[in-house]
Amino acid sequence: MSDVTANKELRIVGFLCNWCSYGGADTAGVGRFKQPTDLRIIRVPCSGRVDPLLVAKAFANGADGVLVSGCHPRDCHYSEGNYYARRRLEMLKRFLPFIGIDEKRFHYTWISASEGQRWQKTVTDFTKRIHELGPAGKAVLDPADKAVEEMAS
Amino acid sequence: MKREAGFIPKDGWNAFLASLAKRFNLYVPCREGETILFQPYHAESVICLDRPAASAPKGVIFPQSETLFSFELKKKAEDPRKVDVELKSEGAPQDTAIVALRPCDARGFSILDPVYMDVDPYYRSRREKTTIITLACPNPYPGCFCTSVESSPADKSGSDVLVTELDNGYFLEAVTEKGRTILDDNAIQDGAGYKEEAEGRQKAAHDRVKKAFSGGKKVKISQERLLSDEFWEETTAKCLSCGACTYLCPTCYCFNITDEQTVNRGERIRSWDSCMFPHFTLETSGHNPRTKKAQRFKQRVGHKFVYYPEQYGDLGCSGCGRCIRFCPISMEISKVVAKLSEEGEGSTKDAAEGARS
Amino acid sequence: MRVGVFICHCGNNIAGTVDVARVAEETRKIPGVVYSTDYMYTCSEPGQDEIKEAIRREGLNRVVVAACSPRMHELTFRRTVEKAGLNRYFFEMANIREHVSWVGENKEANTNKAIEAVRMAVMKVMQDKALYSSSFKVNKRVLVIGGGVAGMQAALDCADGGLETVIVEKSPSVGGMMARLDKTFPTIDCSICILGPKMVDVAQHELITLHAYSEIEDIKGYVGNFQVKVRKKATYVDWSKCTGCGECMEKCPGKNAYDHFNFGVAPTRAINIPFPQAIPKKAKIDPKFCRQFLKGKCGVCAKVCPTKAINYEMQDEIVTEEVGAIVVASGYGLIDQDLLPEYGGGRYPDVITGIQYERILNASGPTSGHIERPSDHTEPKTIVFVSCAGSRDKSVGIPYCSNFCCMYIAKQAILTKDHVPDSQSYVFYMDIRSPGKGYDEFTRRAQEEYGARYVRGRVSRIFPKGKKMIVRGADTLLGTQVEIEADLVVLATAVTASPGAAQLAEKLHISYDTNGFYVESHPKLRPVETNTAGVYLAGAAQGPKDIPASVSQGSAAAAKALSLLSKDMLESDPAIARVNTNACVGCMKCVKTCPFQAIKEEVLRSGKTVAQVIETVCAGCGVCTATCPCGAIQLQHFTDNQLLAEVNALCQM
Amino acid sequence: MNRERLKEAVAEILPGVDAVIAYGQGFDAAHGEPCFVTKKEELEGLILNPLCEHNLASYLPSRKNKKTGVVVKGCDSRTIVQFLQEGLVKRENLVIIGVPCTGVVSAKKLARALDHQTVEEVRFEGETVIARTPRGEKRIALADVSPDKCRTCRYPTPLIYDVLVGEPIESDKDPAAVYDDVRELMGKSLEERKAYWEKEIGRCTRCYACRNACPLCVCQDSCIAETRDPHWQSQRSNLSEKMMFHFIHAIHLAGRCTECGECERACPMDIPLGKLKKKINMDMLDLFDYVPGIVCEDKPPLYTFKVEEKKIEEHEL
Repeated sequence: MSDVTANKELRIVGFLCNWCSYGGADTAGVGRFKQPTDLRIIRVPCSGRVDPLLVAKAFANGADGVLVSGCHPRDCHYSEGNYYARRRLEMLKRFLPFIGIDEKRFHYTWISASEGQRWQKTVTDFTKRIHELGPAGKAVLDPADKAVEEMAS
Repeated sequence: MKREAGFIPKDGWNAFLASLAKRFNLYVPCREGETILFQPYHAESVICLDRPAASAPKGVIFPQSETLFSFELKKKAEDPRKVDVELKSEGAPQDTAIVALRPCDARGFSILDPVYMDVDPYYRSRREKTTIITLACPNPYPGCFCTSVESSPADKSGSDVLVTELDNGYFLEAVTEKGRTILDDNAIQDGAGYKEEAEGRQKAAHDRVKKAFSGGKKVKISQERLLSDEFWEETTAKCLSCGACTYLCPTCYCFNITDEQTVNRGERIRSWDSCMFPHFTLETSGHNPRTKKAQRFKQRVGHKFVYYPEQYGDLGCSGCGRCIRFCPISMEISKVVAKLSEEGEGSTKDAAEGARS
Repeated sequence: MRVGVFICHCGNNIAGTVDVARVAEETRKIPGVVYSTDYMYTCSEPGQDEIKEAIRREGLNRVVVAACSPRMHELTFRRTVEKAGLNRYFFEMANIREHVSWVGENKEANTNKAIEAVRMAVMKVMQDKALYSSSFKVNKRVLVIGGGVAGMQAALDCADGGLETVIVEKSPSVGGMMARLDKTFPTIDCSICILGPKMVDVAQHELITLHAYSEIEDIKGYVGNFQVKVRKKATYVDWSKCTGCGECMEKCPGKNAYDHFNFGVAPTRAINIPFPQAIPKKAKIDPKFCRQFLKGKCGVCAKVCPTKAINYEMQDEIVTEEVGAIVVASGYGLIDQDLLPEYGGGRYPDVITGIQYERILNASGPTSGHIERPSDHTEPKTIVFVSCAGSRDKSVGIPYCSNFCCMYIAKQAILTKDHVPDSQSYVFYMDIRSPGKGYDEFTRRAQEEYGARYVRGRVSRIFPKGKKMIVRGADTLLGTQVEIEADLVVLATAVTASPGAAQLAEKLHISYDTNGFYVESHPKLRPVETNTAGVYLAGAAQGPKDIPASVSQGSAAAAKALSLLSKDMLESDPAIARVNTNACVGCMKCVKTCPFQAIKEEVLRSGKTVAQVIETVCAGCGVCTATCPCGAIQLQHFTDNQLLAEVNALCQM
Repeated sequence: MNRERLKEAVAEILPGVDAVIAYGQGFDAAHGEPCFVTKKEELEGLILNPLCEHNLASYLPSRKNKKTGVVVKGCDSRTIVQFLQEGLVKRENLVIIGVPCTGVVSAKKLARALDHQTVEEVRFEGETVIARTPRGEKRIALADVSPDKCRTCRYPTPLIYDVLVGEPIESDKDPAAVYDDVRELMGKSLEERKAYWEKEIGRCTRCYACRNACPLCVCQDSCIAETRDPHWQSQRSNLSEKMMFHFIHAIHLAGRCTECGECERACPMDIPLGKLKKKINMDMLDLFDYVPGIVCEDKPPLYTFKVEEKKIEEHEL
């Protein structure tokens, strides 16, 4: 990663459902709706495929923010996937802060294939928020490891 | 000439630790919430000597997980077909000391030694760099059965120094050359005069330990029972097949090796494994010779009391009792061994008498 | 692993804001990548040949293309690698156009983003497994939803092509909106005269089954094998006996029933046949106005019916149809006039809608074709047409153009002059939209030959003054306020999605836009397909359309259905869930959450109970994979390890 | 708790089942232990007193197709209800002996109270525990050494049983207090919570006692904490891997955990693992008005949905 971007970009991971939100991001592209460059998109068939553990893993690996977006309720290509996603992700959003991960770093929403502008706004606002929060900080060491390091130093 | 015995008054103990900490990476039993764990020493350490630690200090020399080496795959854009592998091995271990472990834990190392010393550079280098300053056990704790494996609350094997707590101080015995260098310290008084008092205490503690089975290192295991599926099915019905027993054990030494890689960097990791886990024996083909917990528990007991002895002429157990004390369902290995031994369970009574006389 | 990566310039679309050469260079440093290059147009034929050539030359066994969205060209490139002998799933696309070059301003940041997108794709492709599709039988029947001109065209084409076709029409007769029109622009053909024969063909075609006065209850299944439940609403007339003689309608004392066909221009009878050319020509009772239902006594129709077809006890009936493809031609609706209070439509009898005016103009309409004011049945001399009544008006939530109003207003102005030679028509318009063949000439004729006065501007208010309606508006060309004393005002009310469009979309699992119109899977290249395989769109359900556009889309949809069902077997998508029976613990949580009931319990020979996926039913959503605690059921091509590879590629650098 | 009546009940059902899972005396006077009864002779070994801390229902899913008798307290019975909700056991293969319970002893807390001395004898007089160690006899109030779950127990009488040994008991505990410990931690700052779990979970040795003791960890041998496909975790023993494991456990228990406390009881490192699951349960209750292990006909909230979710609102940015 080049120094320029290394310094100003944060690590934001987005899980987008293929039928609606990924299409919405495409629509935003076709409309040339400018967005910040931090976000990296992982394409999944349905928001119902997004295992909360994937989000946890991203955070465990040092992601500064995670975004999940699917079809609007009632509009799921698989008719029900996003209903399950909604329950799982809400549960996750409430659980994260309990173990010390700021729930503001995790956002889930619904964006259809025709909502290019809504996508642009979501990416822009979420990226802004993550930059306000700053880096999440590297995955923590074992207390013992810490102490060993201290001794070594 | 170097001192064989030393004495430290109660109020000199902390200074003693502090001075050790200057020379060694020092590990001491610390109170972590309600548990006691061996942790790196620092000024604020809440040191706790009044009962054995929850897990053996085995990890200091045989870590739960260690990076054997790390690697990086390097490529030049000009020649994408060519990959250079750069290996990095971990640095040499520093001088380390473990203080106030119990004799059963120290004996644990003497049980690991024959397995690793000659063949495993990672273990050997740490072992050689580590000084072991053991604290004799004042009295037995729930599940203890060290005397049944011919060890004792004052067992010296595996230790470099044996410390015995007295009314007004600590009596130090040098066990090895390493130990003598520890005693070679002006802060430590000559301890010759305290030998008797120390031995008295050691004997008293020894007698209080419950004898679980007789025969000691020569405990006769009934082949018939050892090979009986019913026996193990029945014995392990309640077993949860977790790894608490093996991970807290001072003598379990099984490990797993895994590679972890992302994009162009990676590590080869050695980590503890447990014969109680089904994955332990899972073969690449998908076949697993030990799918039942009965088979796995038989392996654990068999290994400690039959196979290890056959190979190294000693028991693979130091009788610390952790696997009993911390087992979620109170599985009692000493009782299982008693059942297995040809004298059977009844033997424990007269064995105890034998001990008294 | 031998991965080849191709970075597309897409002309300047990508290369303009991404340093593609650097992306290719950085990619070469990734272990496993043995070849990486950039290319002007990777999707072009030479571009695809270059990929095939590289696969042979470099012995590639995995391919990554960094270009546009996979929604655009994934299929194209899968075919390409397949032609070169690779499994089509040993391919990944990195979207560096829609998601990078088109939306990021800083070239360096874009380049870096592209590099990481490619790295992700490489990590994913190295985890990809070869997948092979299996084939399943298709049901060679077609369902057409909606019996308007688009639906009928689709049905006739399918049936003529040899496919059994089922039409489900909400109202009692096919014909839709076109059946209500008087004449059609720009030729002034009699609408029902050209539509009638089609309606008769539909009725008489031996391969067409018509469920009139019926609605879609529920749709299950998947492309090639849909199960459709149709609710046949109770008509209280046994259509197998009804001859359509009309006796009942004559004698019915319930004289003030709302006439849906004529949009309430005049009342009809509680038992009625919607219009003379109705197909099927059968009577039905409207219980809201029938004395038998309201007062519990009457029974006149039952008495007079020569075939004893009346049955007041009749219930709705559910029939199930099995089809392989579905054409959705559910048509459009009109804006609720309450949203346009300033015009007073619905409040003042002499302010009517365009479609109501069609019925007044029509010879077989309530006024037998004599133009008269609803209020006093006098002949209007001054008629004002208001275009864009709701259309292109964000304030009422309709930002779009209703497409055909400009044309039918011109037509109605012409017809008005024919009916009432001494009349004067005024047209308030924003722009005249007449792009079709012969259309612009037609609007000119309305002005030049028929003297219709076109006023460019919006109408601000319409209110009564004595017998007259005052139409106040602006003439933006003259820059003055104008007021016209009109006898009759005709509003070109905006076209909307048909009522219930959303609910139908949910049953079909297709998506609809913010205005409620159904979304095609590509606006340019797949205009009649939806994102649900086997479901096609025709007519105004997809967006406002005039007759020729609707007819041609009907034929297009039929062509799609015909080509789909021309095969006996269809290939199933192998990117579906698969169970690792060694890992499966048989907790069956996946069964609970599968939206398609595609997972069932299976007992292995070992006696172990595990989950089993029904391949043809699984749609590949992956809900099960996210449900399974032990990772035993994995959605192929989106497995945990494949997604983790992408996560790790991003967050461990 | 009437031992004699229990023995009768067990004796009665014994002929009809493969085994009856009950309680026996553990390795010392302060411990009970699970005991699989298959023969009449073994009845003498049974105990029924506050040392019966374990949740014996944990053994049932692995015996789905074996006719099994089991002794359950109120809390344990919720586990069985949850099993039935999820179809993890067959009701017809279960003979449930219910035991109304006024609270049990946490072996860990008792050991602490007795300064970890060897325990020679333990007696119970009403709500008092009398324990003898080499240092002499000590009287302790049961409440002082009972597991946290007992302090807020709402179901002292089993919710499902075939035989009830003893008379039903009403709960006098305050339902509102159940999640006080969670609220207390939520009351702290994000950093404090992070530090709290780093310290607690830092002690984890990944021995998986919590997982194997957990009655609702259905995966057991297939747990993704150990597999390479899927490869969620490395075998490194660093904090983030430990965190990840307990995250997995908690998420997989979401809307399923009956708060039996086995994970905490089994943990040799005294990590308050129950709290993680309780936090999610608390949210499940708020979001979906659902409490696990109460009604057999219920559906765990994450395996179903409503088109309109009353409590879930769109999150603004």
